[in-house]
Amino acid sequence: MFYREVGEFKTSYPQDSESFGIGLDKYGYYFVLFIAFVIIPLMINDYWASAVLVPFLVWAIASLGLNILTGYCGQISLGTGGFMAVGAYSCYKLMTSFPDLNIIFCIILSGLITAGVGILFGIPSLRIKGFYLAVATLASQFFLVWLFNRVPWFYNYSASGQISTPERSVFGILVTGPNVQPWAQYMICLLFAFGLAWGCRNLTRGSLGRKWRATRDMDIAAEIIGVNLLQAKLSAFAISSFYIGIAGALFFSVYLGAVDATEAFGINQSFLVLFMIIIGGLGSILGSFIGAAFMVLFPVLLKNILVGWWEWDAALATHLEFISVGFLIIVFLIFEPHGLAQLWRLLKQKLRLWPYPH
Amino acid sequence: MQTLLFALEVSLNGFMTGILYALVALGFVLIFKASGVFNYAQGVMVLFAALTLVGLQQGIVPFQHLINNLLGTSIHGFGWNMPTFLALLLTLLTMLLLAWLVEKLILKHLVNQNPVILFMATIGLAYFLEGFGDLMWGADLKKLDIGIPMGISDTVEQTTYDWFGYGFFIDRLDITASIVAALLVIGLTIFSQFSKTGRALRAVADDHQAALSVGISLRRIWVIVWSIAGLVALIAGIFWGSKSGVQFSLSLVALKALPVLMLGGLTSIPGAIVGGLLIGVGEKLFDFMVGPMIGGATENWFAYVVALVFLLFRPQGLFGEKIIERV
Amino acid sequence: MKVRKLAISLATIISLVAPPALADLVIPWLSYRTGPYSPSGIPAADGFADYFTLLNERDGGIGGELVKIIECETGYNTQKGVECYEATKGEGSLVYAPLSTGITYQLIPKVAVDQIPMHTMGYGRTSAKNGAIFEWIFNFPGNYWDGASIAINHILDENGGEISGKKIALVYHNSAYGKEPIKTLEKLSEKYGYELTLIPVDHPGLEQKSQWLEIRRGRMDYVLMWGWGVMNSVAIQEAANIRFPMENFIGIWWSGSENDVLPAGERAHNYKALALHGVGTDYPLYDDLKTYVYDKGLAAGDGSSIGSVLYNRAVYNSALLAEAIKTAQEMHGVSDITPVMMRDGLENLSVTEEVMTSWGLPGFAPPFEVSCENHGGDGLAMVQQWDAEAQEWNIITGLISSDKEVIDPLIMEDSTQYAAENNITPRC
Amino acid sequence: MGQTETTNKNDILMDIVNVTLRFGGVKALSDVSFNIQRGEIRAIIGPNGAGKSSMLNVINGFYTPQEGEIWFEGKLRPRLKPHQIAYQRIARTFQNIALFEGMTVLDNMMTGRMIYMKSGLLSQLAWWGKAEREETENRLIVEKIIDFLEIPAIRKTPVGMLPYGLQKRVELGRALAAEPMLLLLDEPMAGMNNEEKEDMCRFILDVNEELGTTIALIEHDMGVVMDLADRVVVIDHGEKIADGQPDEVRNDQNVIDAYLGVSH
Repeated sequence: MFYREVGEFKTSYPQDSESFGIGLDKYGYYFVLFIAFVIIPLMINDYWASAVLVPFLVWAIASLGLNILTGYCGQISLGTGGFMAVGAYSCYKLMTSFPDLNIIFCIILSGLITAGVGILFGIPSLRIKGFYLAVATLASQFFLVWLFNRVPWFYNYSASGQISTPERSVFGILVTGPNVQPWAQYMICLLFAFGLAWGCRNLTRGSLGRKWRATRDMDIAAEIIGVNLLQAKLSAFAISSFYIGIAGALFFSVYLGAVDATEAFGINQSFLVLFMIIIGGLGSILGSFIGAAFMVLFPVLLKNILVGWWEWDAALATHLEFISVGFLIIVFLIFEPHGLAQLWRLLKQKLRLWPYPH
Repeated sequence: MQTLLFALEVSLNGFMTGILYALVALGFVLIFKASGVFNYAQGVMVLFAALTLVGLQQGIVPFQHLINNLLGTSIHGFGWNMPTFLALLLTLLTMLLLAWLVEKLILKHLVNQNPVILFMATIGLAYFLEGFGDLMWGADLKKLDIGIPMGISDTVEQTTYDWFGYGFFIDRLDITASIVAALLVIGLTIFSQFSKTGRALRAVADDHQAALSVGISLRRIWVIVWSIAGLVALIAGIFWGSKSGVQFSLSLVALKALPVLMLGGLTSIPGAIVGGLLIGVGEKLFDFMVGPMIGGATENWFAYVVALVFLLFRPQGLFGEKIIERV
Repeated sequence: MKVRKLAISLATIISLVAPPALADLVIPWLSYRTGPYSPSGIPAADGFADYFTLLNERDGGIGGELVKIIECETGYNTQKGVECYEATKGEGSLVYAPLSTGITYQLIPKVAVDQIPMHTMGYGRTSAKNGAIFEWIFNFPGNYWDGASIAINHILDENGGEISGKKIALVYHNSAYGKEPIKTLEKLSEKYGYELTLIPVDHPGLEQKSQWLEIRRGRMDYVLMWGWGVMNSVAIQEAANIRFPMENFIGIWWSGSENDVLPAGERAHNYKALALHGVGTDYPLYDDLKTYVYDKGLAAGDGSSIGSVLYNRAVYNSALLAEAIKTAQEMHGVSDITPVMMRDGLENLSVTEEVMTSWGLPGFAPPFEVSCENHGGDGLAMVQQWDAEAQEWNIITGLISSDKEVIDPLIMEDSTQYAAENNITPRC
Repeated sequence: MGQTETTNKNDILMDIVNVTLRFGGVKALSDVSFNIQRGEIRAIIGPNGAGKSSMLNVINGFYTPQEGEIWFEGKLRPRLKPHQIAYQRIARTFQNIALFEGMTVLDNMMTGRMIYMKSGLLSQLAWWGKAEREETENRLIVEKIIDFLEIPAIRKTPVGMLPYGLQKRVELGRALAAEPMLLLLDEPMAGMNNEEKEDMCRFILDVNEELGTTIALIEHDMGVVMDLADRVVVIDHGEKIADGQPDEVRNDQNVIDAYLGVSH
C-alpha cells in the first residue's frame, strides 16, 4: 500500500532511469548504506570482520565480476579461481617491488593486469560457445595456478612457495598485515565493493550493458543490429576479470594475508563464485551480494545451529551443509530459476499491488 | 632407440589411462546426447557408486554416524561381508533408483528450461550427493577390492623384452579396464541399434520435438539414460576406486573427463573414446618429453589447453555435430 | 535487508552459542572430518579428543582444571581455518594446532598479534624452529628438513655410508608442503653426491602413471615421498605396479598411515615411512584409554582408528600439549593459565623418558627439550615399515638424527629473511 | 547490369549485381540481380526455400556471396562484417522473432540505437557526461518510435512476456530505432491474425510514407504484397524469374508456373 509508484511523478527521462525509482527503495538503500558505512564499523570485531564480513565483501566483488561475464554477457566461465590468483599475485609483486606505492593503486593495478589476462583467455569465446566455453575456461584455471606454483619469480623465491602480505596503510591507517584493525579491514573492502557495484550498475544500464545483454540473449541478432561481438565479449571478459582481479587482490592482501596458489585459488573457488551468482540471481547486482552473503553465511549459520545448539559433531554438520546447499540450489532452480534477487523483486511487485491481489 | 621405446611405453600407458578417462566421459555423453543436460554430477555419481559398492560389500550400516549421533547408540557394521556379486547387483539397483529419483524430483520440474538451468541443477545434485554419500557411508578411506588383477603384467613385459630387449610396463588393471570399456561400448552400440528403447534414444537425440510427436516419452528416456549413466559411473568407480581407494577425491576424476568431452564432442560416444585416448596419450607424452624442461606436473592443465586450442579450429569437437548458424 | 536480518539472527545465535567457559582450559582443534583429506583428519581428531577425555575422566583434567576441546571443522580449507580461528580465539583458547600447512601459514602472523601460541607438530613452517624470531610458534619434535635429512641418513646407514652416484627421486605434493624438503635434499646431494630427481604431483594426485614410468625408466635406487591424502595411496599402488622395491621407498611421516598402504593390499609390504613416535596400542596408556574412555562409550570415533598412526600422532600431540600446560601451571603457580603462560609452558617443555612413562607411553618418542632459541626439538625420528600380512607398522630402526650442519644454516637463513621482511628483532 | 540500366542512378539505393551464394555444393542464389530504389517498398517473393531469406542475409552481410557485387548509395560495398553494415544504416527484422528476451521493450529499442552510442568506458562507468547525455538524447528518439507504434504501456515490460503480435511490433520498433535508410523485413506478418496484419500493414506504410524509409520485405501473403509493394522481385530455386510492378508480376507466366502453380 505504501510501496508503489502512485504519487511519484517522473518529469524527465534521466529521472525515469534512476536506479531506485520508488521512494521507499531509495530510502531503504540509504538506510543500508548508513548501516554499512557507519553502524557496522562501530560495532565490528575480529570475528565478524575475518570470518563473515570481509569474505562476504570480497566474494561479492568476485560475484559481480562473474555476473558481468555470465549473467549479463552470457559467457559461462569456470576460470574465476585462476583470475583471482592473477589479481593476488600481481598485488603481491606490486607491493613487494614498489613498497612506496599506495596499496589502493596496487589493488587497482592488479585488477588491470587481470583484465589483460582475461582478454587473452577470452579470445576463444569468439569461436567456442556454451558448455564448450565453460570447460575451455578451465584451461585458464589450471594453467594459471600451475604457473604461479611453478615459477619462483611470482613468489619471490620463498622456500615454501607461499606469498604473504607486507604491512601497508592508507592515510596512516593500517589495512593489511596481522596488526590491522577489523574496521579498517572491513572499510577498505566495503569501499571497493561499493565503488565497483556502483560502476557495475552504471555499466549494465548503459549502452555497453545493452551490448552484453543483447549478446547473451541472441548473439546473431545483436551482431546484425550493430554490436561488434568481438568487442562486446572481450570487454565483458576484461571488465569481469578486472573485478575478479580486485577481488583476488583483496582476498590475498586484506582477507587472508598469506596464500598458496593451489589451496587458495583452486577449482572449488571457481565453482563457489558460480554458485553465488546462481543462487543470488544471474544478471543482477543485488543478486551478487545476496548470493555471496548466502554462500558465506549459510555454512556458518548451519554450523552454529547444529554444532553450537544441538551439539552435533562437526563432520555431520558439514555433510548436512553439502546436502542442504545442493538441495537449496535445486529447489531454487525449480521454483525460481532467476535466484534470490528475483524473489525479492517478486516480493516488491506484490507489495506494489498490495492489498489488491492483481 | 631407447628413448623411442620409452616413448612407446609411455604412449601405451597413456592409451590405457585414456580408456579410464573415456569411461568417465562416456557417462556425460550419454546424458547430454539424449537429454541435452550437461550432467556435472557425473563425477560424484562415480564416487557415490563406488562408496555404495564398498559400503554394501563391507556391511557398513548406512547413516551410522547420524544414527549414533541422534540416538546415542554406537552401531557400526552388520558384521558380515556381502558377496561381491550381490553387492554389485544391489549397487546397480541403487543407481537405477537414483536415476528414477532424479527424474521424479528434479528433471520433471525443469522440462523446457534453458540448458544452463539444467546444468546448474546438476551442480546442486552433485553437492547433494557428495554430502549424502559421506553421510551414508562415512568419509573415511575405504579399500575397494572385487578381485580385479592389478600390477605389472608379466606376459607383456616378457614379450616386449623378447622383442625389443626392453620390457614394457602395462598395468593389468588397465588391461581389464580396456576390455570392459570395449565390451561396454559394444553393448551400448548393440543396445542403441537393435533394441526398441535404443532406437527411441537415438530418435530423441536426433530431434526432441519429432520424437515427442511420435509418442516417445521423454521422461522415460531420461530415466533410462540416467540409469545407463549410473551403470557407467559404477564401472568407472570400480576401476578408479581400485587404484586409489574410495574416498572424496574420487569425484575429482570428472575433471579429467571434461577435456576429453571437449575434444570428442559432447554428443558423440566414439568421440568420448577417441578423445580419451588422445588426451591420455598426449598428456603422458607431453609430460615425458616437455615436462622435465618446464618443471613437470603438467598433466592437470595440458589436456585443457590442448582441448582449447583444438576447439579454436573445430568448435564442435572432433565428432560433434556441426554448428550451422541461421537467422 | 535480507543480509541484515540474517546478520541479526546470526548474532543472536552466536551470542547464545558461546557462553565463555572461563574456568576450563580451552583447546581448539581445527579438524577436518570432511573433504579430500578427511581419511587423515578423522583418526587425528579422534585421538586428540580421546586423550583429553581420558585426562578429564581419570585425573579430573590437568592440575585440577577440566580441559575443554572445541572442535571446529575446516575441511582442510584455509578460509574455514581462519573462520575457526576467529570464532574460537575469544574463548580463552590456549594453543592452536591446525594440522594443515596452509592454515599454519595463515595463522603465523595472526597468533603473534593475538599472543596465542601455536604448535605445529611435524608440519607447518620449518624455520619456525628459530624461537628467537618465531616467538609464538612451536614445531617440535621434528620438522620437514629434519625428515629429509633423516631419510637420507637412513639410506646412508643401509649403504654403509656411501651413496654417491645413487639415484634418489623425490615424489612430492606440488604445494607449499611438498616443496619443503627440496632445498635440504639439494644441499645434501652436494654433500653426499647422490643424484636427485624432483617429481611433482599436482593435487589431488589420482593419476600418477607418467611419474612412475619416469621412476621406472630412470631406474631410481630410492624414492622419497612428501605426499598427502589420496596421492599417497595412489603412489604406493603405482610403485607396487612397477615393482619398485618397497623397502627403498620411504615416505615422510605424513605419508605413512594405514590409509596410505591399505588400498595397495599386500603389495605395499615393506613400504617404509619415517616415524615421529611409536606404533600400535602396546602401551599402558591404552589400558587407561580403554577403561576410562572406550568402555564408558566416550570415544570420539567408531573405534576403528584406535592405535593407527595418525591416531597415535594426535595422542602424542595432545600429551605434549598437556605436559606444556602442566609446565606452565607449575611455572606460574596457577592452575587456570592464560595463552601467554601457555607459551612459557611450551618454551620450557622438557620431555624425558620419565615424563613419557608418566603418560603411559614409555619409549614412545625421543626425549627432547624446548628452549627460547630452539622451538623445534632435536629432530629425531625413526623408520617404520609396513607388514602387510599382519597389517601393522613396525619400527625398524633406533632414533636417527638429522644433519644439523646442513639444516641449521638453512633455518637461520630463512628465519632471518622472515624477520627482515616483518621487522622482527630476534629475542633470546 | 540488365534491367537496371534504364533507371536513374541517383534513385537507386541498392543495386545487387549477379550475386551467387553457395553452401558447400548447393547453390542458394545463382546470378541474381535487382535493385532497390530510394523510397520504395520492394517485395521479394517466391516459394518456400527459394532463397528469399538468403537474399536478405546477403544484403545485410550475414552471408557473403561467392560472386557478385553489391552497390549501396552508388558505392561498391566491400566485404564487411554484419555489425559494420549496421553502421551503414541497414536494419532488419527476422522471420522467427529475434528479440532480446531478457530485456525490456525500452532496452530492446535502445539497443537498436547502438550505432549512435559512442560514449567511452569511463564515462559510462561513472554515468556522467557524455554517457548520460547520450542516454537521454537517444531515449527521446526511442520514445517517439514507441508512440508511433502505439506501445507506450509496455515500455518497461520484458519482451519475453509479450504476446506474439506485440513482439513483432517491438521488433519493428527496434529496427526503426536505428533510423535506417534501408529497412529489411523478413515476413513481418507471418503468424498474425487479420487484425494484427492490418495494423502491421498500416505501420509499414506509415514508416514508408512519413519517415520516407526505403523498405525491402519478404512476405508470403500475396494479397498483402500486392497492396503494399511498389515493385516485386520473384525468386525461385535461387534464380530471379521475374521483376516488376505487382500487376506485371502477377500476370507473368513464369511466376504463375513456378510460384502460384507449383507451390499453391
